Amino acid sequence: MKAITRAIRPEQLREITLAALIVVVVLFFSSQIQGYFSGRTFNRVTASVAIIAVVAVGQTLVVLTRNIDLSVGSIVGFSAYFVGTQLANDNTLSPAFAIALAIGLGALMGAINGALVAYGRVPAIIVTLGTLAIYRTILVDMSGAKTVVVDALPQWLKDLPRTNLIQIGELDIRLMFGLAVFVVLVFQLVLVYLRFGRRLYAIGSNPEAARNAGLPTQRIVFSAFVLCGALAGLAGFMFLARFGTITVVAGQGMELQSVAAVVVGGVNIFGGSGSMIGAFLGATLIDLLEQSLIRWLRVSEFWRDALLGLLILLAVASDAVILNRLRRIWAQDGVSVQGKPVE
Amino acid sequence: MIRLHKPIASLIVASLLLGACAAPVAAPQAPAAPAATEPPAAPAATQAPAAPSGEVVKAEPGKAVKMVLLPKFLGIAVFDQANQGAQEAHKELGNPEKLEFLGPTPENSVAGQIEIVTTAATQGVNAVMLSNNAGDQIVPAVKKAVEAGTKVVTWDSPIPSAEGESVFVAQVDFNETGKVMADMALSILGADGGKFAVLSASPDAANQNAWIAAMKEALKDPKYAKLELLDVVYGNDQSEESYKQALALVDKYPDMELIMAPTTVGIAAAAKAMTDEGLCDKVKVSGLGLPAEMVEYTKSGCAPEFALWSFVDLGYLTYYLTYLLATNQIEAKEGVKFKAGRMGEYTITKDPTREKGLRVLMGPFTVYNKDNVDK
Amino acid sequence: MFHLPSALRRWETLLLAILAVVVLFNVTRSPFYLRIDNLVNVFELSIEKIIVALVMTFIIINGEIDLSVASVMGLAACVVARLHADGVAMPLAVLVALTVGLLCGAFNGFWIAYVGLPSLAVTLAGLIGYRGAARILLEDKSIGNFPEWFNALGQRPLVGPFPLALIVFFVMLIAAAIILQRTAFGRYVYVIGNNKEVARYAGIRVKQVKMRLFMASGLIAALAGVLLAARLGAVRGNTAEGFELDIITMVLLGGVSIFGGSGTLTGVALSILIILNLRNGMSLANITGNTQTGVIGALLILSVLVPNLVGRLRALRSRMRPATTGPTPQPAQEVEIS
Amino acid sequence: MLASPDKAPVLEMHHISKRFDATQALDDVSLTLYPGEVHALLGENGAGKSTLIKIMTGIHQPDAGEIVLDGQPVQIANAMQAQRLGIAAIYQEPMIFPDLSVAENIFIGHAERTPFVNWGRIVREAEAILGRLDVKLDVRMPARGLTLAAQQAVEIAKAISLQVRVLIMDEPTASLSAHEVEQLFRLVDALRRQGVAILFISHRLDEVFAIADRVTVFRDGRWISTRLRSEVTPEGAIRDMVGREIGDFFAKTPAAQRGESLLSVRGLSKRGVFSDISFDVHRGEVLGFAGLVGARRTDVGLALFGIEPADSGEIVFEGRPCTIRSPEQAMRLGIAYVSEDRRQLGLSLPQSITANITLPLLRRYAAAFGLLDFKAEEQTAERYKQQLAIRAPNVQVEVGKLSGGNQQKVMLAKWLNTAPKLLILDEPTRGIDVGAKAEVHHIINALAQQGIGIIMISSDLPEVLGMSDRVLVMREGRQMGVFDRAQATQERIMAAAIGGAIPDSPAPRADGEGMA
Repeated sequence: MKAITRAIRPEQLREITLAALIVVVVLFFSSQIQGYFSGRTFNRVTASVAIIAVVAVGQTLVVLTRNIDLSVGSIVGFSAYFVGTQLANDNTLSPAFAIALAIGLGALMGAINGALVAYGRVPAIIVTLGTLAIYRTILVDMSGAKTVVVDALPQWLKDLPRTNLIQIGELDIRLMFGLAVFVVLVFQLVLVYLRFGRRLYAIGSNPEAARNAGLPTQRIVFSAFVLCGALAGLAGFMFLARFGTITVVAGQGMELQSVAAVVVGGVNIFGGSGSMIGAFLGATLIDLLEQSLIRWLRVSEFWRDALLGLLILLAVASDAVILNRLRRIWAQDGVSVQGKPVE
Repeated sequence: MIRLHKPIASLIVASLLLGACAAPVAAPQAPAAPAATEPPAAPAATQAPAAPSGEVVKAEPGKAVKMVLLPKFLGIAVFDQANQGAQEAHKELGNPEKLEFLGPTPENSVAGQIEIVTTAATQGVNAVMLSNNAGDQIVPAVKKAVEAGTKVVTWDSPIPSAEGESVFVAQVDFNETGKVMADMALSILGADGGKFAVLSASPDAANQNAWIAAMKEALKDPKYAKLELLDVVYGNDQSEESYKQALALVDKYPDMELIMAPTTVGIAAAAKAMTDEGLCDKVKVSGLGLPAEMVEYTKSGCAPEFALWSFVDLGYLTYYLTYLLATNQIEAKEGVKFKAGRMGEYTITKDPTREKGLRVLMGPFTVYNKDNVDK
Repeated sequence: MFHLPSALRRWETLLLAILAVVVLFNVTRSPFYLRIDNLVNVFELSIEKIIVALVMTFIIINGEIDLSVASVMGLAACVVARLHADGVAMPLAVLVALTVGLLCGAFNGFWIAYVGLPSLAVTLAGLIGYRGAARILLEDKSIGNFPEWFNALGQRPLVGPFPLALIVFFVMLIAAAIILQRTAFGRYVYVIGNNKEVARYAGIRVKQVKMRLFMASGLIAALAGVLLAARLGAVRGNTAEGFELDIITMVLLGGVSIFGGSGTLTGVALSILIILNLRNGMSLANITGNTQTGVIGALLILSVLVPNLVGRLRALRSRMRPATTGPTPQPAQEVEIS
Repeated sequence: MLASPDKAPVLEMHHISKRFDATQALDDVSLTLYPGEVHALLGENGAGKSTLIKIMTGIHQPDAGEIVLDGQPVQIANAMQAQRLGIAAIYQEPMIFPDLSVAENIFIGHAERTPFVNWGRIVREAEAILGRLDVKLDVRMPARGLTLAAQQAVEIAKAISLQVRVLIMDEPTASLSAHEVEQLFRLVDALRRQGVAILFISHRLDEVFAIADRVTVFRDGRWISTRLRSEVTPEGAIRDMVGREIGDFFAKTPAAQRGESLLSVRGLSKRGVFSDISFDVHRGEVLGFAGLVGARRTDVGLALFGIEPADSGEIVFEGRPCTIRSPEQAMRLGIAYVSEDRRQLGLSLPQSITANITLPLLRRYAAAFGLLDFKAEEQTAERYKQQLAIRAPNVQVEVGKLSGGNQQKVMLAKWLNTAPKLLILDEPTRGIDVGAKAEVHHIINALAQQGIGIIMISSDLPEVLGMSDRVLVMREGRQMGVFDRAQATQERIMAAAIGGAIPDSPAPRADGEGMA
């Protein structure tokens, strides 16, 4: 026990718990749904989780600093719609430009959020509750209720969602999923190995100490929001590619989905702890549950949400309970976290 | 001011119409409908009884009536098209007041519609044209508005109990919708029939529920004996959920061959999902869709057939009817006939799909396929 | 150099000023605004939300959040409708619905107070789960045809021009103000919201207080749901969907700190008045849809941003002038008095 | 060792003034620091020490005056710049990041010249620095759960890692036990030899005299005196600080005779925390709890107050056996616990003095319909304000705005108001100034004379010795012995606390409760 507890850090423990929960869910539904344990289920979940995973990564950056971004859904919609319109008007625009446009737009909206939070000193929940409405309003006004239609989009974009990165037997690794995983891994590395990443934790962990330690807290919080916006913008582009038909309601509700992913993923909602891998696993777990429930013939359509709510609660609870239990074992194992001066 | 004269005016109109004979429901001409189905003949049971007058009322233009066009929510193409049509009629009729196009946000539709109806009554608006998204929950607000002298005409989606509503302008006959969906299913699946599932909007969408019910009813006809309806699922009119649900249907029912989505969001998402997963050869998509959104999939053969009506015309017709009602040129009574500008003559009849309530039937469907989808 | 009296720096004063502007705007812009039926409508159209906003104020001051209120409202309405459709007497149906709400609140409270899970996570699950339960009850149906007396409660004036829900709201507003400002429980709510360890070390039953708050939240949300059912005369599975963000917006604009420990009901009452009158004014000016929510969103941000900027501007100015002149607003750092 | 005037000063503060609202926090004060000196800064809370520190570290800007570093006038705009200039501070409330590892806590903000984190280097260097400090910590573990002493060690390590030229130590010893203080002083000595200028702030005069080269006294935001240590006596320093003479503190009137037993504890244990604790407290008696930080004395207090109940053992209170599972239960019995951590556990800072004092018994102030009787609350608060000489404009002032000493008095008032029979005081004078400390000691004395039994947990050895009738010593969750006043000497208690052999004259007497 001692060896294990020494080898594993608490964050990792959380990720292991989540992974275990995912395995349990898969095993359970394998016994319930015919043909569930197959590459197809993998393909379905991975294809579907890609977008929300990217949003959740951005949300994690912000939540780590003891803030929240409720405007991500509106940013996703805005960027999907705006980029869609540009591409529909001019099919010759390059993919790189389209992606850069999506990310840039998102970053701009994130920068507005960030400036208001970091420099305007307005609580994040107030700022982003406001911009949630404002960005959507601008989108609705700008759009004139027009829809982006698939037919008008360039072929490469239409092909994007079905493009495989690699195929391993039955398992398709879609390009978009690959992109999402890449984003998750990059930002996981950022969190662990970049000064910026560690400072996010520091600020969320103890904002006053961060200021006293001379960290440029305002700039870091601002950057977190910009990155969160940029990632939401990227997710908007992925949204456009995946759904093609974009109306002004695109992305609605993603703010709560991303918060749910982050919370289930074990990121402390009060900042300071959590990881990208955790948020990704959280998003995956929720999507897996959803996908499994809608395929489970035993429950009717109308039972789905009730069960989903309950299962999310159980996921959060079991995570907390398991973690607490292990912490206690840890403490009793005498892996001391006390600073005892030694003669 | 117009309100003051209402009782007198209605008396005059009523006496004019007195003693007239009923005419069968006019089959209105669908403008430039490339492939119209047969004009929906009203079922025998609902044949309009004798109306007091056969005279077709032609709108007297230039009257000042404050009118509000109230869609389910703002920001959606079809409702803007309806607004286009209404504005067109508004200009034609030379109403000196402004035609307001007001609506709630999608996530606050029910409360928003109630608020707008209530406010309209307060403002002394003469008529509200409502695409009801609140089911019977709107009834108290509508009743209060009527008490305050505001006429409420519904279009696209009626008030189920018809309480407070003058007339419902039906885009198509709701029973017909069910039949058209069954027909399209048969046409796509072929004479051997097959299994299919419905991907609807939300469980609260009154239109969709009515259409699905009508389709289930239609399926009892021996003609459709080989069609089997597997399931009804809901995508809540969101791309993500509809997309997920469409794929889940494929996984759940390996022998399913068709997804019928009576919602523009659902059908586009389902078609996209089938295309992305390379399932188009196995599973077809049909339902109600916007041609512009469906071109891609109809041409690729993924959604070989789908149907819709013109929302521009729906707005146009609704405006004409409402204008006539609000200016007391006609009364909301069974058998009343009127001319709706370029669209021709229409008659107010009993609504056969609801217990109570009157309707004006626009119709017909346009069924789109690869030949007409991009025209 | 302008000198704001310290009262002007208080949040409530700011809100009062905003309210005055909104009312003035409405009065000058719309002849219908001051009509009594319109003024009643101002409240009536959002009455259920503002009832729940009162209890949400307690929850947020306590340092928690309840995202599940709208779903509980919907669930309670669905319970009433379902039971009514199944032939249960209406009063009994209402009683059951209230009990269900109480149980939902207790369920939330259990995980939050006794297991120690974050309320955001628990009530986010509740938001999904209770809505799901409502769906199970009504599926794709819409149930109405309530007894006339029940509909009348929601739709007809009870006293003067005021319907029942409005009276319930004012009674609850007064009760809430008294409980929060004048009772031990109210003080506990603040102390726990500020620092729950301090409360625990003072022998306050923190878990019990939290549990009671969430139970009250469930119960009152259920009451609001029943009132909503009466006002609308029909219930569907999506009844009250999405109300939670409006409710939270009202509380936050009222100056209640999202981190708990501070805020007043006066502020929340003013914020409710602002939002409702602003909405009404915009509706009367034919501004609807997203523009309305956008304006309220902007107001929410500006109401915090502007005082912040003014404060910093003043700080900056005074820093640039020589020392010992006028007082500078420096609330951020503690000042020792001894 | 004395600061030599021949050396050029490293930092000079000239005629600094700073005002907050109505309070003139600093009024034309000057201070000069030379390399290689330990400069003690004395003053009661509110004398302006904290403000001066915040100006030196760039958190506040002075309204007037000049800061000169190495002969060059400088503006210290923010904390980052202060660090760059080589000025760092260790605050009395350690500023740690609970979610970051110990190593990162040491290096955050300054270690990386590149945007990348070199984990290997950070861990190695952190271990090296802590090694030099003789502190054993797993530097890869998150800092959450570290004791105050360990946190302090991390802070010091951080300052060392900064290679500072001016190090401000704001009560670094407040949470350290005597043994740890010695270690710290060795370190301060080392820093001094390296030429670091150290501004040392402490309320413990004995420490100041043990380590300082020069002593500056502030009072009420004004500079009073700066003298060489050899030229200043404790009495003189105190006179400068408080502006008056203070009688002998640390002097409890011994209990005339031991009252009847109030609390009797046998074999109290909590798994993994403490085990087999047995003692008695009599009415009118002060039982001191001594030991190093981390000896688990506070945990025993928390167990008796029901915050973290014990797993096993017997508690007999007023002759009746009882179990204490919650603070309410403890309060009903008549037990009160005054926490060591005023800001985190003791006081609701944004609430008024009144609200804090009445909090535990708030329901008693409910009149008709459960409405609080504000007038009665205020009367209570006024009474304690006078009795305990709480210095505040009125009782509606936010507690967060009071000085440490006055906050401590509010805490005492809060618990005295519950009319306790047993009062557990955890570090009752930590971080409060001499004047207030003496007042607190007088209060404790008076309470004991009223017949209240008192458990006083303290790391301040002179305080324990001066105030206790008997002293219980703990070490790592175990009871090392109970000493009568007469036998309790600094050496013997230290020996017990660190686990060495206890000097045997006079012979330790097993005290009824026995030794562990």
